[in-house]
Amino acid sequence: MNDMSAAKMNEPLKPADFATDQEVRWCPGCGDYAILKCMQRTLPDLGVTRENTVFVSGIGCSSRFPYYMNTYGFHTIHGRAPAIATGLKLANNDLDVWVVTGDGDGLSIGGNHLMHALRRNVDLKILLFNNKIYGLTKGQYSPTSDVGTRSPSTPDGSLDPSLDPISFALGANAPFVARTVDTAQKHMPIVFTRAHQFKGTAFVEILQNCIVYNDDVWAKVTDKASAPDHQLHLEHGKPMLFGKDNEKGIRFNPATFSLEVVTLGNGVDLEHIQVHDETSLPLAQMVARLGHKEGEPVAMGVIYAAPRGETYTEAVLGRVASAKGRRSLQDIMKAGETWVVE
Amino acid sequence: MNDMSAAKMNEPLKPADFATDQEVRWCPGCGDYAILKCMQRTLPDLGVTRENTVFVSGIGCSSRFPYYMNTYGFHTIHGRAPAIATGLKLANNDLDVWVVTGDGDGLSIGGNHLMHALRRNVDLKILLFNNKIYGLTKGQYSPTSDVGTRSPSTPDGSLDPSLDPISFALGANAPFVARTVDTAQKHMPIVFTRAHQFKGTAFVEILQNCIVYNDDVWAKVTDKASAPDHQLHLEHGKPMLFGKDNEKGIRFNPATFSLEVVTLGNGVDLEHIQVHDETSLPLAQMVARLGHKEGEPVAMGVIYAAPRGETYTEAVLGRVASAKGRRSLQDIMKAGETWVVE
Amino acid sequence: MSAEIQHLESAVVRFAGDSGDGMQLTGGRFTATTALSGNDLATFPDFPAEIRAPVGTTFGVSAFQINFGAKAIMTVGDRPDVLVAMNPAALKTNLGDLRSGGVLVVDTGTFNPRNLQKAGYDADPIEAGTLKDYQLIEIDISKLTLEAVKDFGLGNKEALRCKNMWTLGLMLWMFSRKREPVTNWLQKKFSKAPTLADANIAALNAGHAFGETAELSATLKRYQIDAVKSEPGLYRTVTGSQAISWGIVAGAELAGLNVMFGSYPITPASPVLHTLSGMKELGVVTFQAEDEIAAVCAALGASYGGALGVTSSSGPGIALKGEAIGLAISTELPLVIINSQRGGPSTGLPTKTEQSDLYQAIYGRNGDAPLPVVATSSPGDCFDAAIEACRLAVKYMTPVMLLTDGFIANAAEPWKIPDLSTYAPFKVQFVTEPGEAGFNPFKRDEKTLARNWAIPGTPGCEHRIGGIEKSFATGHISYDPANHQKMTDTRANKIAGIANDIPAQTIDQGEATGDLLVVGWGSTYGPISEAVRCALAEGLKVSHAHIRYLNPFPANLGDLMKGFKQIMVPEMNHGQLKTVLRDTYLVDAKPFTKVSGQPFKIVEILDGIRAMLGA
Amino acid sequence: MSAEIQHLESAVVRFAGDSGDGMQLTGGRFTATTALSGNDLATFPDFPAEIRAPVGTTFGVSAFQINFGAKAIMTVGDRPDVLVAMNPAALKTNLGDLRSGGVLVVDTGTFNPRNLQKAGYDADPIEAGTLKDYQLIEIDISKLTLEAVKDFGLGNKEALRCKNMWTLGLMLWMFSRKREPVTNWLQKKFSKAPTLADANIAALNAGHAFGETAELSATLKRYQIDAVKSEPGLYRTVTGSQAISWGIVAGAELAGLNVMFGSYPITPASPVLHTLSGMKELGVVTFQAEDEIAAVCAALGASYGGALGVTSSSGPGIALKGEAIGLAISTELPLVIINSQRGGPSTGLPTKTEQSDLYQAIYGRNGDAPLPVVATSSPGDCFDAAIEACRLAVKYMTPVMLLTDGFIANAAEPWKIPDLSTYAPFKVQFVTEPGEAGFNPFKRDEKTLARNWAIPGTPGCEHRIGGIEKSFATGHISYDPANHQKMTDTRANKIAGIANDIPAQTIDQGEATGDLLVVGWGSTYGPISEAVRCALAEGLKVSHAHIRYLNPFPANLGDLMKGFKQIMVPEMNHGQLKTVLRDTYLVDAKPFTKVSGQPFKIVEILDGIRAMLGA
Ligand SMILES: Cc1ncc(C[n+]2csc(CCOP(=O)(O)OP(=O)(O)O)c2C)c(N)n1
Ligand SMILES: Cc1ncc(C[n+]2csc(CCOP(=O)(O)OP(=O)(O)O)c2C)c(N)n1
Ligand code: SF4
Ligand code: SF4
Ligand SMILES: [Mg+2]
Ligand SMILES: [Mg+2]
Repeated sequence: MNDMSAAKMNEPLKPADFATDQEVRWCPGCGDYAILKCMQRTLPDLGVTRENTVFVSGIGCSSRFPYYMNTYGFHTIHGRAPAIATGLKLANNDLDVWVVTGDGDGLSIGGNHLMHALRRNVDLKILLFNNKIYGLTKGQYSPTSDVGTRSPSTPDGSLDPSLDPISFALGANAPFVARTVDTAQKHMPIVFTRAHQFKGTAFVEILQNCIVYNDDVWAKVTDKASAPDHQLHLEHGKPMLFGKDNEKGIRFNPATFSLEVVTLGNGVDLEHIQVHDETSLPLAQMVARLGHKEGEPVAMGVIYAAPRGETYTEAVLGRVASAKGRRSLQDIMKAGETWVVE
Repeated sequence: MNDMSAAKMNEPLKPADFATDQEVRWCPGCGDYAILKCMQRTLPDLGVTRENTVFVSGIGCSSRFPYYMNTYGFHTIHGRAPAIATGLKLANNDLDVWVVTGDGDGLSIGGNHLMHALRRNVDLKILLFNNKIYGLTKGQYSPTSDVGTRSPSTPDGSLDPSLDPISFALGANAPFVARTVDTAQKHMPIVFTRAHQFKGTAFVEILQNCIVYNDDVWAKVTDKASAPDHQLHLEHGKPMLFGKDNEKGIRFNPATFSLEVVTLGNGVDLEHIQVHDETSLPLAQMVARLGHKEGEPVAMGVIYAAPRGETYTEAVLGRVASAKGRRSLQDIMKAGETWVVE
Repeated sequence: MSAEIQHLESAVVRFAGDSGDGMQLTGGRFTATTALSGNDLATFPDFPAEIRAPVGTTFGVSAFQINFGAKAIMTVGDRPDVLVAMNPAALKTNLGDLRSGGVLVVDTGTFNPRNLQKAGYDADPIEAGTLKDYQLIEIDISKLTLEAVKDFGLGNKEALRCKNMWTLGLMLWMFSRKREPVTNWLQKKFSKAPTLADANIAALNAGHAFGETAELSATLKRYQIDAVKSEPGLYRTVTGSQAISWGIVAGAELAGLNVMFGSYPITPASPVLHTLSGMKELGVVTFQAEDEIAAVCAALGASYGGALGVTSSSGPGIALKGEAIGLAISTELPLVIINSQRGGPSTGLPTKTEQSDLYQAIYGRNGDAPLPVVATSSPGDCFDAAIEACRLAVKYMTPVMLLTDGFIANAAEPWKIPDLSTYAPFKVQFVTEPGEAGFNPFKRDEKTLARNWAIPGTPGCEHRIGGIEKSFATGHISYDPANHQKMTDTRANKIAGIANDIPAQTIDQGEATGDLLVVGWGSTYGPISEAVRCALAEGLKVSHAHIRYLNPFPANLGDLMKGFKQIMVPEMNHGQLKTVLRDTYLVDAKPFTKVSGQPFKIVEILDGIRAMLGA
Repeated sequence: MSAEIQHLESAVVRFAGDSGDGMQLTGGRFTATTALSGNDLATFPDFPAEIRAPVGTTFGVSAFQINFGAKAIMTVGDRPDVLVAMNPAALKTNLGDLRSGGVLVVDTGTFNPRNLQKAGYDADPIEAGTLKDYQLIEIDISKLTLEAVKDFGLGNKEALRCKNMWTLGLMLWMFSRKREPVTNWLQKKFSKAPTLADANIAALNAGHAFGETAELSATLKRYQIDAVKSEPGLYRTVTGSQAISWGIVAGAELAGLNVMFGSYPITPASPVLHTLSGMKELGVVTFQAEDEIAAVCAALGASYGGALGVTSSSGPGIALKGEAIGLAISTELPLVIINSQRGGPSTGLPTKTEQSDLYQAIYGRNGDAPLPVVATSSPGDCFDAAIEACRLAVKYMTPVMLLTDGFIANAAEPWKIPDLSTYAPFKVQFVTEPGEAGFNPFKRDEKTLARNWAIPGTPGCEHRIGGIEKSFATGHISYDPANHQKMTDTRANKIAGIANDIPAQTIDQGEATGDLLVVGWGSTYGPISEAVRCALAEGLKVSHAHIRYLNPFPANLGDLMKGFKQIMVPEMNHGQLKTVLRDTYLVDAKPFTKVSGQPFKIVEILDGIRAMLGA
């Protein structure tokens, strides 16, 4: 491995360079494979090195991800990846730290750590694989499961209203929020790249199919036929159009104070269509919830991106750096009231 | 005590009936006193009984609250009150369960439980005393502390962006969200009453002054002189006006896609002023953040209230009730493949 | 004509194949049929940590072992007599266990270069002749299955899925079992897809017929294992997870309370959540919490409200519950905490078994925080152990730790269905009147030292509790030094006093005195039992005591141990019960440990006994 | 003329008053001045759980005790010789401790009906004559203070705040201490409010002058306590929290790492967070996490990244960290966990001291999960103990539990400032080259069994770690049974091996053999020490061994104990070290426990020794 890396020093890295020799242990057909491949394809284009890239994960099928990335990796404990990654950044802010988590890992047991990593703006790149189910523990419902989900722990269907990861992240004061889907091999790299380039915490929800325990939960959004009507591809500064021929759009209705789906024509012009402004939090909050109602598309891409200047880690470490060396420990111990015994 | 309760059986309860004989142990001048008094005044008007009322709290100055209420009370452990209260409701849904928590208890260690209690719609009445500081542990900064807060753990000022409790609650899918302040002896009962009457989880942020460790952090909002310019009292269906003579208002600006402060007159009419609709989530999300910018008032009252029909506990217990008695344990054990040994 | 039938006392069969081969299902059906034939039995499902590992890999192998006999079966058997290997990876990972001379059935249809390579074989072991120590039976099960179901119009993949039924058919023939129970089950399972039912039945029959085929009878032997003599009664098979769930419900009924079960999924504890989630008809409320802390807190909140709060997890989750369990101890509320132990530390080996959470159960909290610890020793035993945990929790107003493990949780055994009307109730009497001096939640029962329990909703008994130290006299918060001493002592005495309210420790096998006492707890019951039986047969002066109550110990345990020259403590950990015994009794208890994620083999313990006795 | 000066060997003074009376500050200043006079000393701040309880209540009383002398001072003193009671509540809660015949100073200005009633007095104890066992000195300190500061134009409330300085002035006079250090300190503290500085100084002087007043010299005695003979050097006072913080920083420096300290506030651990938050100049990064789990996880993440991860909490918080500590054990990363123990269980008595987390430290995790446990025994000792914790953590790639307690954390003592250049460095050597066969994170040092440590950012050493069991040979995930056994054994052996890398256990006082060995750990050092000294003086054959390394024990501990007929283990818990000793050595270690939230008194232990020896 040493020789290999030495030899390749000056060659650009290839996707294969980011793959480990460990056998991938997901179910055949699992959406996680596509995400893995995509990440392995995207990293070389980002010009990053293996040694400065770290994947930190919790526990779950999704959290197996680090084992398959030939970078540094830490498969931690359930729900705690954001906290561990925060410490890692505070030890070495030069590292590119990706957090991989699931809807259970990140929003059930780990909701609090995720929330605080988001609001602190720790400069982590957080990927939440949302399959709306606990895969690894064999299919119990999760906080993102639709009401009525039948699972081993809810044989008659689940009753608790679910959580929307994007709304949650925005409520938690996250500065960058995006969404993509495991089937979108072209879209994922764009979102990963934007997340990577963003200065600050980036949160990406990846809609992911669990073929074994929650197959087709995203089918409407991902099926070739229905996708155009169910995916809204956001672009900053562009009107929010969707549909096979971009014949539909999103309009803000001041009367209902909400976004609504309209079809172009019959008096509805392009100028009525809401233009995406990824720096607007109120807009992001509305866009986030598109798809909750029948007929609405699910927003894909960068929903919100509002850089905040210095990241938390920069600020903390900056303070330490500027104070460093001012006094030695010996100085500190000797400061204050002392006396000499002779 | 027994005799007393027997005697008073048919008399309406008075505030004093809700006070215990325990000495109140907050610092003199602490905002918690006012909240306590207010609760003791409000409960009799709600027509509740002491025995069916329970206060569950975590740990913190605020969480001492139950000791002073002559109802049932459980002073639990740090951050876990919403989880304990959820179990309590699942054991006995007839109880009125109030959760008392602080910005540290509820949003730092307990953020996840709070979030899930909100999104599940457990029919708890959750009061978060926000003094933007950890009182009980002697003044460290909290997740709601303003950036730059000097505290024993941040001698040079805090660096992490803070969390807004109301935005958090809305992001967590809470069905009822309101705000009030410890100095508002008339406003608090109204909000408590609305929370109590709401069918589902109600979340109330109470701005509270910690006279010892964060004195005057809400001074602008609470000072007699500046209050009119810094408090926006929301009423459903009414335009959002504020200022000493209601001379200012809030308007939605479609160009910036945000709420802005305007002064009436000079072409700005009442009809331009945004009318409060407490059932609108997008509006609530915008209103929640008023006050973040200089010149904006902080919204007080019911920011969001969208009843969802059955609460989580009703739904769960309803299912159990309708299934109950269908089979006995003995039946269940005998079901399936059995054989007889003679 | 069928082969001659040989009578056996017992046999151990292991089915091993790819995760997708349906080995757990095959094993389960073989078990059900075997149980119906009246054999005693024990099973051990051993599945991979992956949900569905890639086909053909060694880490994707799933196995199911059953030991069944005409005599009492105490363990799943040290080594299989028969191994069915559905692919090279299954052969690779399981062959080492097959007893020499054992029957080895392989599906040669899967022994292609790709699969061999995936399994890590350089050469085909069948051709290489490395299997000559076994009675090798080579069958192209894949091909024969495809043929058997070809008329049903299934796709190749679907058709191949019937392989397990073909194999089951052959095994049912080999052990002279009836096919009807399986056929009935298949018809019920596939009631909405009759073609699949028919195809599977056809495969089953084909496998069976294959056994019957005369030309093979030379290699293929046929066995008969008679019914075991059991107590008369109605029987079924249960897994530990089922029995513990039912025991909790029974315990709550005996206490007159509803169960509020708060849990968070985790291997191998989840099946209890699943079982109880389906028991709404008994008033069981289940709550899948956001994490283990919320789960235990909700259970505690429910107990505070007058239900029986129960929570369940395995090691890492129990670690998270520690702080809240302390609150239960401090507020003296009933609570049952089920720990399905698995391999540790940390995430460890989630699907493997271990007994390494005993330290955590007894000592794993801040402060002086004692609680009763009860252990289950077999799937069926879970029922009574769970009832005991409930009884102690409500009678003593205390959290109780109920220890089981991954092995017990998943293993199945025949079980005489108990008659619930024969259990003595221990109905909770809530306090409903404040009494003369007003209600004091910490007034205690003089005998049990349990505190007064009044629940919200009771007029006149309004009171406040919490985790801060409380006055012994009034129940209010107290920082008084002498009071803290008194409360600490009282909490300890309350738990210690339980020693007088539990059955005396018995000797399971062997004399009341002797050279060696083997002291066990939990799922090592089977192998210790068998090992001691063998040792006794060898004339060694050895006895076996199996402890259900690990804290406090039965009052007579110390005396009982004094009757032996040596004490040996087999445990699937690094010596945890040993610590408690040595501390409590200052007895030279010698650890005998195994921490491999696998149950003890009988022979391992037997060798340990022999070594200690110099035999 | 001032009173005649009496020479004393040592004295115990307690200041007690309302939370708002500034007793901690008064005590602190008295301590500083006393330290500067060259006395040895020990202090014990005892404050209420409430931030500022209502004025005049008993639960709002705050006290500060100091024992100082011309000899080595080991404890804060069993009973005060002098008690200053600033109000009735302070008198009520503290009088019981004053030795009979002791000096009792009361501020009569506060003995009004309202305060008396709040304190629970039916009648004024001064008038009731119930104080005749003491040298009662009645002074209307309130009034005299108001007079002393009347020229500074302060409000009544502000003026009364100077009462503590008046009292301090009187005490400085009584013990012949200099006023300059206090005056300087006041000037510095109130540099921005010179009036306040002046008023306080005036009050201080007035108190002092009051002592000098001839007419009172009959009742008011004056004492002189000479300087103690100490090793030459530069001295200061330190609290345990300071010393432990500095020790961590020193340890990290010796290891060549930066400290990343992750914590969450909790009593009595917070001062470590506060101290380290002010040490950015030494590269210390502090992170106030959202909870204790995040705190330990961040520390672990930082260690993974090549810093020295340190976390700190007290009992309930440590309970929450259990699961993550297991991850540190499994991934074999260095980590220091500081536990400032307090009264338990649950929330317990947050501001009181206890040693009841030893079980939790040694046993409190899921799985077989051993880690080294090191205990501090006094404020100054915290420094070296912390360095040792750091050394073991990095040398053995393991989390280390460092136990201290509320008493040590808050107590202060004179401390010879160590010369850092005399400490032997233990610099970490990160692996920077993958080596021939590629990088294997679980390749081990043959001697220490510590694994290879390469950190992110190192080209060629990319690797993955986690909480699932890893192959001994490759470091990859492994579910292999034999491997799990080997790894479990290896983890245990690694920690056990530390026994050979720590100093042998010494006898602190007494002979190497005898009738009784008193074995202690932690903050009981002082009282045990004094008690053993007294017992030796009485001719009893008793010795004292104080254990710093609680897991593993020093290699010679077992042999050392064999030299004694009896073993007594005083602990501020229900007998936790006792368990470990009995388990490890099968020695009849007898528990001698106190769980009241208060440190042992010397006489309690002395009585215990006498009882055990029938003396
Ligand atoms: C402390 C703890 N609790 C519970 C578990 C069991 N557990 C492992 S993964 C998981 C849920 C995973 O769900 P998700 O994060 O959605 O991942 P997925 O498998 O769906 O990718 C659970 C409950 C655990 N490993 N540790
Ligand atoms: C597990 C645990 N961690 C930490 C603490 C210490 N602690 C008690 S209260 C508190 C913060 C309280 O802040 P907040 O909720 O804002 O309440 P306030 O005192 O400001 O009303 C902390 C950190 C604890 N008691 N338990
Ligand atoms: S269980 Fe679901 S999420 Fe997990 S690997 Fe299989 S398909 Fe993927
Ligand atoms: S510390 Fe602050 S919040 Fe706590 S009681 Fe005092 S004033 Fe109130
Ligand atoms: Mg999932
Ligand atoms: Mg607060």
